[in-house]
Amino acid sequence: MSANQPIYIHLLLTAVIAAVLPIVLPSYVLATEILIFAMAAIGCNLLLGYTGLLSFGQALFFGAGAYAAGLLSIHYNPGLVPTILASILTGAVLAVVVGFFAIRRKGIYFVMLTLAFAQLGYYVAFLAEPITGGEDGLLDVVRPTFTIPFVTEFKFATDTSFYILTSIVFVLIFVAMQRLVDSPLGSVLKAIKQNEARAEAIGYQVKLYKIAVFAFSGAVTAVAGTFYATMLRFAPLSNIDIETSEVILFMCVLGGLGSLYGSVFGAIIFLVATDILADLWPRWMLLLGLLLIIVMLYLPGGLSEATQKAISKLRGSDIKKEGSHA
Amino acid sequence: ADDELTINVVASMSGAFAQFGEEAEKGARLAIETAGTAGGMKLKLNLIDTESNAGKAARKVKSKLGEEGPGLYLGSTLSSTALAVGAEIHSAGGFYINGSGADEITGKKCNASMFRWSAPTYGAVNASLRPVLDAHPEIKSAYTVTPQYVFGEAMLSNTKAVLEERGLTLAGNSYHSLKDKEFSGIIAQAQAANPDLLVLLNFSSQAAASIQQAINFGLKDRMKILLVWSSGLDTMQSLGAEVSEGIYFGAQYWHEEEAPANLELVKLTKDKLGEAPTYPMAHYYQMTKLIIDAANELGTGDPAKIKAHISGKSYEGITGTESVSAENNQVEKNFYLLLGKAEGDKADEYDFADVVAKAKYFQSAADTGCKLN
Amino acid sequence: MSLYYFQILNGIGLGMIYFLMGVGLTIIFGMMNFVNFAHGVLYTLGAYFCFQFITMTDNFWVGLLVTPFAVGAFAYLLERVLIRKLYKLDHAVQILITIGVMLVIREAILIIWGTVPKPVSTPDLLKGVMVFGDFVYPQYRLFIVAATSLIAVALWYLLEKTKFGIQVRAGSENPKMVSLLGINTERLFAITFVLGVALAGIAGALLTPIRGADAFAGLEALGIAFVVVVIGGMGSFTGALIGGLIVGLVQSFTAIIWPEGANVMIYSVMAAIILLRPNGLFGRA
Amino acid sequence: MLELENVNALYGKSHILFDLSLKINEGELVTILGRNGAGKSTTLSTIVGLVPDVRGRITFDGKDLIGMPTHKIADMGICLIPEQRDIFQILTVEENLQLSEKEGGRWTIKDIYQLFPRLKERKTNGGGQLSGGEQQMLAIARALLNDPKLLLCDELSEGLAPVIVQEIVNTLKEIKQSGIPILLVEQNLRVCETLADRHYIVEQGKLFHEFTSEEFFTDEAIAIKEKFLSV
Amino acid sequence: MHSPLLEIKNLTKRYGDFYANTDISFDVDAGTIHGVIGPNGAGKTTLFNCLAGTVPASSGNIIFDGKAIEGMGQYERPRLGIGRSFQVTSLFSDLSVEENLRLAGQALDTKKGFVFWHAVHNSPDETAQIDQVLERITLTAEKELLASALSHGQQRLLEVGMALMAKPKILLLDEPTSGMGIDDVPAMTNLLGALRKECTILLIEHNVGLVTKVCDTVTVMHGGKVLTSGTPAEISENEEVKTAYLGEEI
Ligand SMILES: Nc1ncnc2c1ncn2[C@@H]1O[C@H](COP(=O)(O)OP(=O)(O)OP(=O)(O)O)[C@@H](O)[C@H]1O
Ligand SMILES: Nc1ncnc2c1ncn2[C@@H]1O[C@H](COP(=O)(O)OP(=O)(O)OP(=O)(O)O)[C@@H](O)[C@H]1O
Ligand SMILES: [Mg+2]
Ligand SMILES: [Mg+2]
Repeated sequence: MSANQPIYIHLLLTAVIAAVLPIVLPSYVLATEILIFAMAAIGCNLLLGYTGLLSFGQALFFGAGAYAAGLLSIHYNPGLVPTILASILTGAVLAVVVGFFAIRRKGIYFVMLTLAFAQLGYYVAFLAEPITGGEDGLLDVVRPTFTIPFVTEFKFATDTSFYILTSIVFVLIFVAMQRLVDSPLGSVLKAIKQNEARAEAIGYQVKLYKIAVFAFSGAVTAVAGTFYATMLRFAPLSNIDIETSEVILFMCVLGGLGSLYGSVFGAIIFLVATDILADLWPRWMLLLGLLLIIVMLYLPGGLSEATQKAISKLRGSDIKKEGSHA
Repeated sequence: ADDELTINVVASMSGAFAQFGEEAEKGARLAIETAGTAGGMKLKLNLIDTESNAGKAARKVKSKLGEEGPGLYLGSTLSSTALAVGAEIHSAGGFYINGSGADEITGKKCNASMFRWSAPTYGAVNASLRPVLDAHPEIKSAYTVTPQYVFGEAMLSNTKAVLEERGLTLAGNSYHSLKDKEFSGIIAQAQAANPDLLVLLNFSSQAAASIQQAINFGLKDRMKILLVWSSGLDTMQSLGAEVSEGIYFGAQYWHEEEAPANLELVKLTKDKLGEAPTYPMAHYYQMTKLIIDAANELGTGDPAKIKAHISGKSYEGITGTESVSAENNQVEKNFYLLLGKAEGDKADEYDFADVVAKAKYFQSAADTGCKLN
Repeated sequence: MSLYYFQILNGIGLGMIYFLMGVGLTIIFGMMNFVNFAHGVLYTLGAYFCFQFITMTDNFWVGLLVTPFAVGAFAYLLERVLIRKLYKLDHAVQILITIGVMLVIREAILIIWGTVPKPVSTPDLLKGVMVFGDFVYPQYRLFIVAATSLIAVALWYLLEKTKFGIQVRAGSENPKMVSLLGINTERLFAITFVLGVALAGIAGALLTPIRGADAFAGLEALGIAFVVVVIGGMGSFTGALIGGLIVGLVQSFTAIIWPEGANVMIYSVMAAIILLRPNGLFGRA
Repeated sequence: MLELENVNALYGKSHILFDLSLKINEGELVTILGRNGAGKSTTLSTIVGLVPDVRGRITFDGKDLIGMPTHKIADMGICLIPEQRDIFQILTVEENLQLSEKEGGRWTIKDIYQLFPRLKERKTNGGGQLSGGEQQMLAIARALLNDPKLLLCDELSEGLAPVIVQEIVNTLKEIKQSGIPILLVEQNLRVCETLADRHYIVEQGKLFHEFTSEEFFTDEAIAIKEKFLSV
Repeated sequence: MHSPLLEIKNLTKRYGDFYANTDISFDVDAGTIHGVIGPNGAGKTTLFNCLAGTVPASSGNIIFDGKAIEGMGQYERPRLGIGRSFQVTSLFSDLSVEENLRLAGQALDTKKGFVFWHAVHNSPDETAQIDQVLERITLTAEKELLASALSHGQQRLLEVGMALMAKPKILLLDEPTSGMGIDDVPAMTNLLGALRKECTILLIEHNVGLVTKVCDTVTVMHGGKVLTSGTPAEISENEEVKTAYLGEEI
């Protein structure tokens, strides 16, 4: 679906998704949350789906974006664009630092390092209560405004206008990241995922590439965090906890690794399903656990691959795959 | 529909605080089912699961407000959730009452839409520590164990004030972090300080873990122990009588209270659920009932009218006479000091403790830093 | 006895508990190359089983002894139904699926035993305390140190000195080749998994008199277990022991100077150790 | 001793072996020759139960092997030295050997060290650190320790120095003399010629020809070798 | 007459106490095919690893094209003109043959891999180069296939092709024919013959026939040390080499 399509196709498709969501969902707020987590899942997919790096610390970037935007808007209220830029910078810098240390190790040690950094971030944010609000979270976050000098000022005060703003940013980020994965950089990332030793041997400085993709992932995830905090006007400490990392990871895998559209669908399905399940049964996480097991076991390519297969089956197209059962 | 009145109940049904949510829902449901209607409208309960996550809670409440406009909301024992949810509801013009530990709700972050049923840390500390000190004049020094966040700090400063006023020394204090469950290092510190009283200022599962470990270390024989912010019955149930015997517990509610409204509640829970009311159950019941009564008296469920009606109101509640301060929307009610009793002395399976004292301690709105808007 | 000595003693006591949490994980992970994020909740299950047996028989020792077998039996079922399908899969997939398992078991615990944590009292035999100068130390914690030491010795022998240990390690790398040597790999892995989980169950059972049975305690246990294993080196038995002791001592000493920073310290120590020693202190390359 | 009758092997939908029949008698050394991808390795995998979908009949000492799990087949004494050697990287050389040693077997670790002194020198090394040739020696050693009744060897000489190949040929001779039958898959014709009693030539999963060692040098055989093995 | 393109001086590689390479010194002249043979475990692959930077040398110098390169990272060396293939096939198996080659070519430009703002696009030059290499390694028809779908022999060829994409001055080939069918070996022999016009080749092989056929010089390694160097003819006569490596003809 996404292999090297021209850019306007992606623009169109994501715009359609953003337009349809609030129509089919009961509230703009849920739709906003979906787009926000879609961005976070995209950030996660860059690492896991394209580069093969399983980061268990995405919540750190998400939380950092939320705090950065929250603190900036509370203390200086510099407006929309500077706030987003600041959070991109925060996320990227933090991710570079985490990446710099974490990529020195591979496999499960890498996973544990990302987790350790996120946990550190969590407890630091908890202890830095005068700045972050600690356990109570950062309250009274101000929604940044967008001013066109002498013409008008957008306040994004209503749920609808804030959704529109989120959609615009979502579409831009999606298209940019789709571009990235189709770019020469993206091709190197895929090569690293496949065979890191060979990528280094043919002349790619793998470490640098990994740090670069961390920076992109951190930046995108931080933007998601920023929108989360400005949506709620509140930056909870739970943004940085393990569960948030898990949720982001789950959305990413549910949708399908190596497909940005997959991440978007992962976010939609996860959030809608959890909302419905939580209303039905307090022990809904049992069902969530089962879903996780089933998806991972029987749809390892996630929903995007499953739908693609279903579509090609419907079309009756006989894609020849010669005994490829590896 | 016009002939329906929805009461939105915010509770942690899933996640780490599920034990509160489950009881809380029972309480709210009991009140609603018993009343059936209010102000001529059919009552409807809408349960909002916070998933024990303040962000989720805020988003779900925000969604609801977006879909249905300002409404009636109650619940949340967690400070962070209550604060975030309260801000959302206020900006949408709804009504909100909760039983959380955050003093800011009726203090610095107070607003006209937000009420608090639970006594503040000031009340909890004074109503529990003073009677303990009165009962044990031999106590000369105390050691505190404090969770390091806003709630814990508030508990600690109130404790210090009482100790200072009584001329007692604070032998030491250990902070601990969120989610810590291992207290042996801290208990060793407390041992070294050798105080006459150990004051635990944490709550929920951390409180249970720290008490259990203190008792393993034999501290019960060496000093008095007071858990200021216990959850009452369910704390004792999860500790067991053997552990809770001889320990002092502060509590917002105790089911053996003789107030008529409470007798009614106890009868209800016994008939309908076959158990005694716990604190989460009871206070959700009370908060729901407060709304129902207001709607009945007003004949409407309009949040603005309900706010105005409840503010400054005095009524017979489950802890006796309760009154709502018009200055900061704080419900002024009794806070209990309980003393755990031995397994053999229990009259029934819920009779874990005797009430040693009950009292109301409240600061003026000015002292809490609240300016209603 | 000065406070510092006492905190060393306490740190060792804690460390042995953490060793027990970590060692099951390290066996399963290091030997079978299987990442089990459900380890924490299986520890919790041990606590609940222990509570259940004690309630049924009114005897702590029965609970303590039966629990590992009950948890082991449960692990066997789990392995048959699900886990054996996962060995060949990616770590990422294993992590996500076992998170799913964790959620399912945790919620099932809440359904079965309710949301209120369950207390277990210390057995009468070990209710007392040992007095060290100004300090007292619970006899029960000393008992844990003794019991875990025994378990440690038995395990060490099993894993490092018997053919079983070699078989399991070889099986983790290339099960096909192991079966070509006439060894039943399915059984081998099942046994290892059951062993690792049973150890988590023992840890859970041993700790009930200190912590009670709390459905949400698993996540903390998992975190600690991972830190222990990562510090010590995946798959290293000695590593789990030293890792456990390091975490115990770090926690015990931060209690003196900066108790609220215990977690920050534990995770910092872990990050520092992995950065300095790539494979943990005792990890195989 | 081992007999395959009309064996068909499939990986999913791809059909690899077609009605293949062959047998190995007591004390015999038989080779399977064929181009890359002809199905030689698959034949061996089929025998030891590593191919999921097999039809036909495979018997060893009269017992039916199809459907039996690999470890049971191995336990009966059929020992495969796989193409990729499959040395346990995380075990030391010595542990690799210990793992395979069967009690009461014909070879002991000591014998092995005599046979391959190189392995003795590297015995505390991790299996993953051995050179390609050393790994091959270890693979053979492991098979011997496992006390085989029938040895299946897949491209033993691949990537080995000529001296080593020679040593291996000698070892195989010894093994054969001790009465253990061997089924050998080889690309190195010379090795086959020196050792084998009979040859099978496989092409695209079908058995094409069978020669005794005497017939192997007839004109007909040479023509066929040229056609199927391009020598 | 020839100036050496690659000079190896006293190169030593230690793993713990074990010397995989001891004091290796020899030169490789530009424009030649230089064979490296030796028994298993002689340290041939290790030598390549040091030359390509896959592992750092413990001591000694490597001078390539007049520059000391022993301290450089592995990723820097392809850009100097050092291409290598692996003894054990190591491809991007889920990418197409063409993409494998393209990635190898792209790596030469340090900056290009960091371009994230436009889609992958081959210039006519790049396309031409890929096509040329495809033709050389006779995989033109398999261009679109995934690398994992190739036969073993084809994968070995692609290994070499990837090294070629870097337009190397020197090509390090580690047993390019290993695991190849008897019928594939001539293809490799032809390829090597054709390549000698363009670049210098350092070749590890156990296929002595091939070595004798294509190599100008042969270095024999044994036990981590250089035993001797010489022309193929000299080598096959050398008694020491016979006992250490060649053995008697089978
Ligand atoms: N796991 C598998 N799934 C699907 N096809 C397979 C599998 N293994 C082998 N094949 C196919 O079976 C055929 C025979 O392969 P096999 O490995 O038996 O050949 P071979 O004769 O041993 O060749 P070589 O000399 O290269 O080792 C090949 O076409 C190969 O692609
Ligand atoms: N990472 C390592 N650690 C320890 N020893 C090693 C390591 N890598 C290789 N060796 C040892 O170095 C020696 C040389 O290995 P190398 O792979 O260079 O041999 P080779 O000449 O390429 O052999 P072959 O022809 O069999 O491939 C071997 O004895 C091997 O065991
Ligand atoms: Mg083969
Ligand atoms: Mg080699």
